[in-house]
Amino acid sequence: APKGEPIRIGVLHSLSGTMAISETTLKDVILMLVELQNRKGGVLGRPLEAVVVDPASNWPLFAEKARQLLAVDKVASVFGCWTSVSRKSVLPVFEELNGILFYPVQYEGQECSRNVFYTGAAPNQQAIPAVDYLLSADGGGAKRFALIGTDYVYPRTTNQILQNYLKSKGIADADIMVNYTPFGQSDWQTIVSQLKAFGSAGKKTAVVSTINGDANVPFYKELGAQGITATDIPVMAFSVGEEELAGMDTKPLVGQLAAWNYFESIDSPANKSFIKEWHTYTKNPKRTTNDPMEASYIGFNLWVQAVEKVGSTDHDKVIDAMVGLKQANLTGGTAKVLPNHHITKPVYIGEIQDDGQFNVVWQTPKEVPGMAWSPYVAETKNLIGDWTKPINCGNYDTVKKACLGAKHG
Amino acid sequence: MADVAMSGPAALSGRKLWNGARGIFAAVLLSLLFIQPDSARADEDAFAGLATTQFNTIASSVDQIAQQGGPRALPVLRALADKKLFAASEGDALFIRKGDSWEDARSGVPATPDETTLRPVRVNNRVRLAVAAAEAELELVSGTPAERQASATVFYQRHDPAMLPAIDKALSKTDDATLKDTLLNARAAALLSPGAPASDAQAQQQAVAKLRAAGGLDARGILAQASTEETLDPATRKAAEEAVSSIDFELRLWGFGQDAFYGMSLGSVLLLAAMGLAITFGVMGVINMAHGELMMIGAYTTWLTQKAVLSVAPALGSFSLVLAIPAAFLVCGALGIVIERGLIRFLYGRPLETLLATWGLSLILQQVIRSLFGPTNVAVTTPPWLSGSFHLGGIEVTIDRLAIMIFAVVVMAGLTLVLRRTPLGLQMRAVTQNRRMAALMGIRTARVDALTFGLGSGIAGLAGVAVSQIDNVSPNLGQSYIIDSFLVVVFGGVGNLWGTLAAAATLGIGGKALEPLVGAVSGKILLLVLVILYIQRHPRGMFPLRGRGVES
Amino acid sequence: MNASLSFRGASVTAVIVVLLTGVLAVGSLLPASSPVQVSPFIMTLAGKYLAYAMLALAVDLVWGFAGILTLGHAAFFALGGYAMGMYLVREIGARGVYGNADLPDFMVFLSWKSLPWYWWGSDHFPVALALMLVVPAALAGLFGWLAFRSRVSGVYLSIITQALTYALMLAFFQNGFGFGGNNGLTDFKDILGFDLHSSYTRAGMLFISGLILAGALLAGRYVVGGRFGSLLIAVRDAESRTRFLGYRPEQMKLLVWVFSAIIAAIGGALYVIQVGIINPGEFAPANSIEAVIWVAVGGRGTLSGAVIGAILVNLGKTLFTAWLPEMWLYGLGALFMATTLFLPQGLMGLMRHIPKKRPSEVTPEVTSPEGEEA
Amino acid sequence: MSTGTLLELSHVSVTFDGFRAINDLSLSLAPGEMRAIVGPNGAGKTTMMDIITGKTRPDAGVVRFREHDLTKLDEPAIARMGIGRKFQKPTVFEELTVRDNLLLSLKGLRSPFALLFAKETAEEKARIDGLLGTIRLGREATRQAGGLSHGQKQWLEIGMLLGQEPDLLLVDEPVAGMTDAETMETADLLREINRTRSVVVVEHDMEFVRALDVKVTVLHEGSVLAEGELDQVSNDPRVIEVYLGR
Amino acid sequence: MLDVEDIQLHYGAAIALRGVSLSARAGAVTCLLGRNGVGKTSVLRAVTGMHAVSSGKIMWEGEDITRLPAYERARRGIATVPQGRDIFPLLTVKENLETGFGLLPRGQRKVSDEIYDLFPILAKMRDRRGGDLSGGQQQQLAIGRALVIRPRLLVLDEPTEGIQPSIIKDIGSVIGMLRDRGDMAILLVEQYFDFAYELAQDVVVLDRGKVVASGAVGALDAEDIRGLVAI
Ligand SMILES: Nc1ncnc2c1ncn2[C@@H]1O[C@H](COP(=O)(O)OP(=O)(O)OP(=O)(O)O)[C@@H](O)[C@H]1O
Ligand SMILES: Nc1ncnc2c1ncn2[C@@H]1O[C@H](COP(=O)(O)OP(=O)(O)OP(=O)(O)O)[C@@H](O)[C@H]1O
Ligand SMILES: NC(N)=O
Ligand SMILES: [Mg+2]
Ligand SMILES: [Mg+2]
Repeated sequence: APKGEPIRIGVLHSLSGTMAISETTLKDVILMLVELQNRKGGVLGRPLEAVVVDPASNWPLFAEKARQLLAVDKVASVFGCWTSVSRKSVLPVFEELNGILFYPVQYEGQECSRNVFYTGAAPNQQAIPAVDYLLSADGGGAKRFALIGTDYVYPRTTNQILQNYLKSKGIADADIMVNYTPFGQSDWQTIVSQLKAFGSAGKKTAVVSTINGDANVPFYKELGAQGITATDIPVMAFSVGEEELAGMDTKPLVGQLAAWNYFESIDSPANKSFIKEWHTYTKNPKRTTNDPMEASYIGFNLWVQAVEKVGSTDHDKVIDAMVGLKQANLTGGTAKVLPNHHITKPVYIGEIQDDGQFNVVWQTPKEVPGMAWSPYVAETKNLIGDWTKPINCGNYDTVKKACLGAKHG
Repeated sequence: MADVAMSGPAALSGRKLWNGARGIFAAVLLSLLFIQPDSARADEDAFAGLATTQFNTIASSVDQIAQQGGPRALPVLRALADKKLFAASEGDALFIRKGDSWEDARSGVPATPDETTLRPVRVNNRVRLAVAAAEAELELVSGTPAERQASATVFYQRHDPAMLPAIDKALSKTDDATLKDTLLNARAAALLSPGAPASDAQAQQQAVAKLRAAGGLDARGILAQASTEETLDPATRKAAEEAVSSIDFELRLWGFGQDAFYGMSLGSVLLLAAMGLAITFGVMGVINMAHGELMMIGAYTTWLTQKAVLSVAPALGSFSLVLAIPAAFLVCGALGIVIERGLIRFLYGRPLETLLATWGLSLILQQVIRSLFGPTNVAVTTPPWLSGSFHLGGIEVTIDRLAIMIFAVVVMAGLTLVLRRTPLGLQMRAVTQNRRMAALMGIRTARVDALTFGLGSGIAGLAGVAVSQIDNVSPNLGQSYIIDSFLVVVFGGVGNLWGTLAAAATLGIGGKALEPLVGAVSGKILLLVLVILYIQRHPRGMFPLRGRGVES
Repeated sequence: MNASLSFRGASVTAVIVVLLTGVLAVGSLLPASSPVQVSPFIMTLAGKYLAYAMLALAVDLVWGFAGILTLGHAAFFALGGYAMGMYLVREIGARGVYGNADLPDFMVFLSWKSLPWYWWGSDHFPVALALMLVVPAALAGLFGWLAFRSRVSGVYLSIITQALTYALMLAFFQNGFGFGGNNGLTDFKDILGFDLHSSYTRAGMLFISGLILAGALLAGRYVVGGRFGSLLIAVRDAESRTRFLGYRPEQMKLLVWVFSAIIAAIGGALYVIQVGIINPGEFAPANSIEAVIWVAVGGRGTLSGAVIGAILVNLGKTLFTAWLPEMWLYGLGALFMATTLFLPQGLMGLMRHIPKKRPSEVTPEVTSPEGEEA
Repeated sequence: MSTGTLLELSHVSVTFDGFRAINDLSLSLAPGEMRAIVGPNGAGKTTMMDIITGKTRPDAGVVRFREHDLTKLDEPAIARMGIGRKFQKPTVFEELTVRDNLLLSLKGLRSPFALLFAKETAEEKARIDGLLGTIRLGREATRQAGGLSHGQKQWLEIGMLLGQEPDLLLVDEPVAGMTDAETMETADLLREINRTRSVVVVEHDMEFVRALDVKVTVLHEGSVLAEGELDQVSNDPRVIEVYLGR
Repeated sequence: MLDVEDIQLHYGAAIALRGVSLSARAGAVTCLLGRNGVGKTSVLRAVTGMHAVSSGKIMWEGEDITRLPAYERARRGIATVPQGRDIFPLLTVKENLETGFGLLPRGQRKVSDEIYDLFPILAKMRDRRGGDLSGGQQQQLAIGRALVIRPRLLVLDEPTEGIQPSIIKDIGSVIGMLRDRGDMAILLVEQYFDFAYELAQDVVVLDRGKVVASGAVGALDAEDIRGLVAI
């Protein structure tokens, strides 16, 4: 058993408020991983101790709690955040206090901090492959796209990237519809009927949904009520996972799509044992697993590796040791930490089944490396992030050969 | 003109299929690339492809099965669609699961395969499309009248020129007018579709006219496509274009009706959410911030009822919603009484402090539910009899929304009756207007207070049942309704149920009228600003209580 | 309640606030090795509490004294915050991730080519100060003038203040609105050339916040202490009666309303500087309701009570969310319920006399169906 | 004024939800006059005062005070013009002390900024002390008005009316709830006031009206039924029929 | 039979009644007199249960009702016409009258014609909201509302306030009639001395929360009483 002064890690996920619905699970995963790690002998022979706080879905409170974790609890690393705004809110704190944040959720990219490891998907690891699939014969060969999302930065950016990408694939402006709704939109009648009308132009139409969290349930219910099925107008979602489906009656949704880097249904020994541990830990054989959980798992194990490698929890040492580390994914293949603090990930497209699980119908041949900056956005097409020597910069302009703006870290 | 109105569960299940097959043509065309229409293969085992793991092969196999026909075609395809078709992991044996027993797919004779070696045949959207198309093809000749009608619609929607012979054959065999009409539409659609056999300009234009007459989104889609179809006669393309714009015009007109329906449906949700508050806040003056949480608990009660019914009497599962209505009313009503006795009663005369106390209560209720049932959504299913939609002219009426509208009206009527026509209603109003005098008149004010709060809470529970059908059921549910509920009650005029009704309808219809014009977010902002300006002109809402008694 | 008591309390509280912030500021400048060094964590917390205290004070002025239950005061707080945030964002200059000296990062990010007109001048501190005061005051003035003139009162007023802040929230959430959408404004570097992350700036800001709060307390005391204050109470009790005496209650209300909005806005500006982020969540109706609750907990109608309530409730939140991350809502909820039941006058009521009674069921003379105004 | 009327209502009507409470009412008051108004319950007496003070807008007709048309003005403007009112149901500021109630009523500062910087003057203090004596609430001066008995509130309201020093006093049932002795004293008080100001009194107490010894107007169903000396109107059979009883 | 024995009553810390005793019997009018603010209304509040007494005892028909809530006292036949009328402003006149129906046996829940005969205005304005009535109309409604429940103790606080002379006369005769029926005790607070004196059998005079004189009308000199209530 591990001995000595415990190593503390912070868990910064909302346990109340609007985001509790998604984030509580990630807190549980980290607690489970801590327990498993301690059973395996801890880290550096010392036990791990999780410091859990509740930032309550309140963005400034995220910053406050981040500061508490780093300055008061002196944690070795923090696992946390879901929404982009919460990440943006804590970013200055992590940079000021030189902390380490593992961010486990798919996001819009266009960011690259030395103090953050992005273990969720960047747009090129989710959105682009998903659209590729819809364009392909297998995916129905869509010629017309409705990009609908919640009005915040992740959908905005993702859709901006997708619009440029679709145009580069020969889709006309008139065949792209973009629509934003507020958080928690619950009345989708008008928008769904607009989708229907949009889909009646005689071209195969697909929807790309970046609708966030809670708003998905009423959206899919309305799709069902108005009789739109996956074979009419498939909906490809980036924020609907097993957890969300657990709260829905999925029968009318069969065949609708989601793009992720992990599905619970993927049959691999590692995944099986992870699911088993999870059911044991939560004492609930029905608790689902999902993509951000895997991303948390990867991040946690990468951190453990880095600490073991440098024999210390010193932040700078750990950060520098991270790049190049590898961790096996739960679904096969490996996640490798890239110089831009993103990782390589496989991309899967799944169809919703009536049991609330996804049936993988397509996957990338190999892992896709995460790109911090989108090549499809004019302002960032020349940017890269590289936290290794000699560049050591999160926003390096490869044309000007210069690090832009304030150097992070 | 648009579709004929239809109703009833049979029609519903049918139309699911039609819609399901709407985009079929694309996939079928694609699958044609993979099928070698080689007659030599016709007597090969069409079923073998199903036993593979390749979606492409499975889909082409489905098409082949349909083309070959035969007595086993339909049962196998249906089993595939129902995920009851299994393949052996070795070889190409196929079995259909019949409850606990099995039959061989190809022959239909009972079989006893080794279950551990079986895996379900994989299905994806492409396979689903192929199955729907194949089923339609098979049922058009052999199905029941309803199935035939459904199949004809599928044909219309997929408008695949390859199906023209089948359509003609079916046309020659039927004298059912409706079926004939659908088939004629299908024929016209197929004629105008890519890959159609060359036809003369006159026939094409007749087809355009036929589709123009059919109207609706399907016809619009086909005509829009035809208008860009190079192989068609230029005059046909022009006619198709004109037909599209005239259908568009028609659709826009219907759009007003459709928006009105959406608006009333949104309004009825608002009304339900606000009605309980119209009692606890409007009548009693309690600024009840926990109102949303009572709705949330009503929704959870629905979920629990559903679970309970499914575990006790699964056969009644689809009627659990009916049971949930009294259950939610009683649970929330009782909770309301507990809240009134434990908290609110100490605060009469200090209405603003009820805000503080009930806010605290709402935090606790949210967290209680989170602790009990977890932070995530729970799945409340919509029973089949509430699913789907039907057409009223060009207006699509979704059944769950319609049910909510009716429910809201019924609750409203009931509440009005209770308040206006029963002794309890009179006592409620008396107590809330002048508690001390009411006591002097022998009214048990404590009891009436508890009952009034319980009634308002019970109605919040009913609202919870309704929203569980269209929205998330999670501990956060209440938060998304509380602001709108207060807005409705106040906008309508506090203490006036008719005002609440008018405000809910106005906000619902107004919101839905603005949404297509300026978008959901700006529409909402605009509506809020309009409400603010309206209140400036009518400082006591739409239906103010007038007179001396109010002003002094 | 006895008015004079609450005013004397206000100046005592003002002095305590100044002293305390002074001590904290000095403490934070001690070397980290010193046992009494005040950590930056405490400093940012204290800064936040003081900013919230300003908001609470503002709410108390209109609610406690003029009887206007505002459920939208956080709007003014947030507007003040955004005005300051705009300046702080411009101050980043070319140090943003895109290195664009003219456009804030989020605009580059959305491919905006030039600064929208309403951002002009925001890089000048005096302009930012003017915006911070003028925009909330103008909005409050317009809103108040319309509402009070047409005699919107009671819950009607409460709900439209809520609608106002809700509408602003939705507007600010929109990325197209030009204020950074959901993310808001963040990642500030410095103010007037002082590094925001330096302990000297933090100490200075905290002390300045203390002075401003003390000033606001005294100004508030002046406003509600004299005959104007009595009249406000008269307006609160029987607004229409004051009209027959020849008063124009709408003018009185407008004056406190705008004054209060300005105090809230200053609070918002202080908040942004010390917390480092402003986003549309600050407009959320729940925030305004919470501010009302701080006042109720502290003691409505006592200026010190508002300040104490804001600080204590937020301190409680800070502690509970760390100690009982999964149970804290029970604690907070129970606190609110207990306050109403056992401390009807809030904590300040406790200071005046320990209530001897358990809660008793009340039989008020008359209850009106419309809350306060009847 | 040169016209010889201070207040003039001409052809005023008002309807509430179809009920005509004031029906083509015309009435005029000379400067310095005191007028008693009587009439059955619901005759429209209080409503008439509501119209004069701007609380209720008439549907038709003109109300002239000096040269101003009151129907175009709001309550504060009318009050500032010199019309004060005591309500039938006493309304005082319950949370303020009796003293502060009187202080706020005193003629003078009305603008918000002036109030903000106001300090109580010696003159004001003396005035309040005088009023407290008149209404016999000296002992209650520092009590909150909400705790006064019904009759005490009536007196406080009279005090507030006096504090305003209006040119025209509208007094709605001033002696309700007073003892007979108080009633007579109030009559004296009003006569005293009437030496410098004009007064309209509504009362059902005939002894009191007699003691005032002024011209009496009898309202009925929103219009004037009779007008004249008390003895004259009280012998009018119509007045006896609808109002006094046999 | 009502017996009030040595009651004290406080408003917060302030004392309003200091040891008041009085009684009222069926078939008689007991009249409570006194200047403004001496505690007349407070006595009635104690009797009807609107305000709790700090000490002392209130007996009604042999039962100790000191601690009973107001509605229980109403159930025992005590009806009140409060000072300030306390009409339910948003209920119609008819509904106001019906608020006491809960006290009546099911078959008798009807507003008797006598009440409409006595106050014709109530019939005329049956569907108008109580709050819209004129002051005097409201007073009539308040009296009517109390009579609907056919009380055995009728408590009246200045019932003639604001009422036109002809109706005051009618009220006087109704009270006289009710008294003469013999089954009702009447406790009356009235400033209108002549009116009160004419009706009353017993008189209680209060001053500063204490009884300063009481007795049968015949036993007390009218002018003495007048003197006691004068300033
Ligand atoms: N808002 C209203 N709605 C309906 N009726 C009203 C309203 N206001 C007044 N009335 C009616 O108008 C009539 C006149 O009322 P008003 O109060 O002026 O009478 P009054 O002469 O003052 O009577 P009293 O002597 O009883 O005080 C009454 O019949 C009353 O019911
Ligand atoms: N709600 C109250 N709070 C505090 N004090 C009160 C309250 N009601 C009455 N009092 C005080 O109690 C005393 C007795 O009041 P009460 O109302 O019984 O007098 P009253 O004899 O009925 O007078 P009136 O003739 O004016 O109606 C008065 O001094 C009054 O100021
Ligand atoms: N990063 C997201 N999904 O907000
Ligand atoms: Mg009157
Ligand atoms: Mg009295």
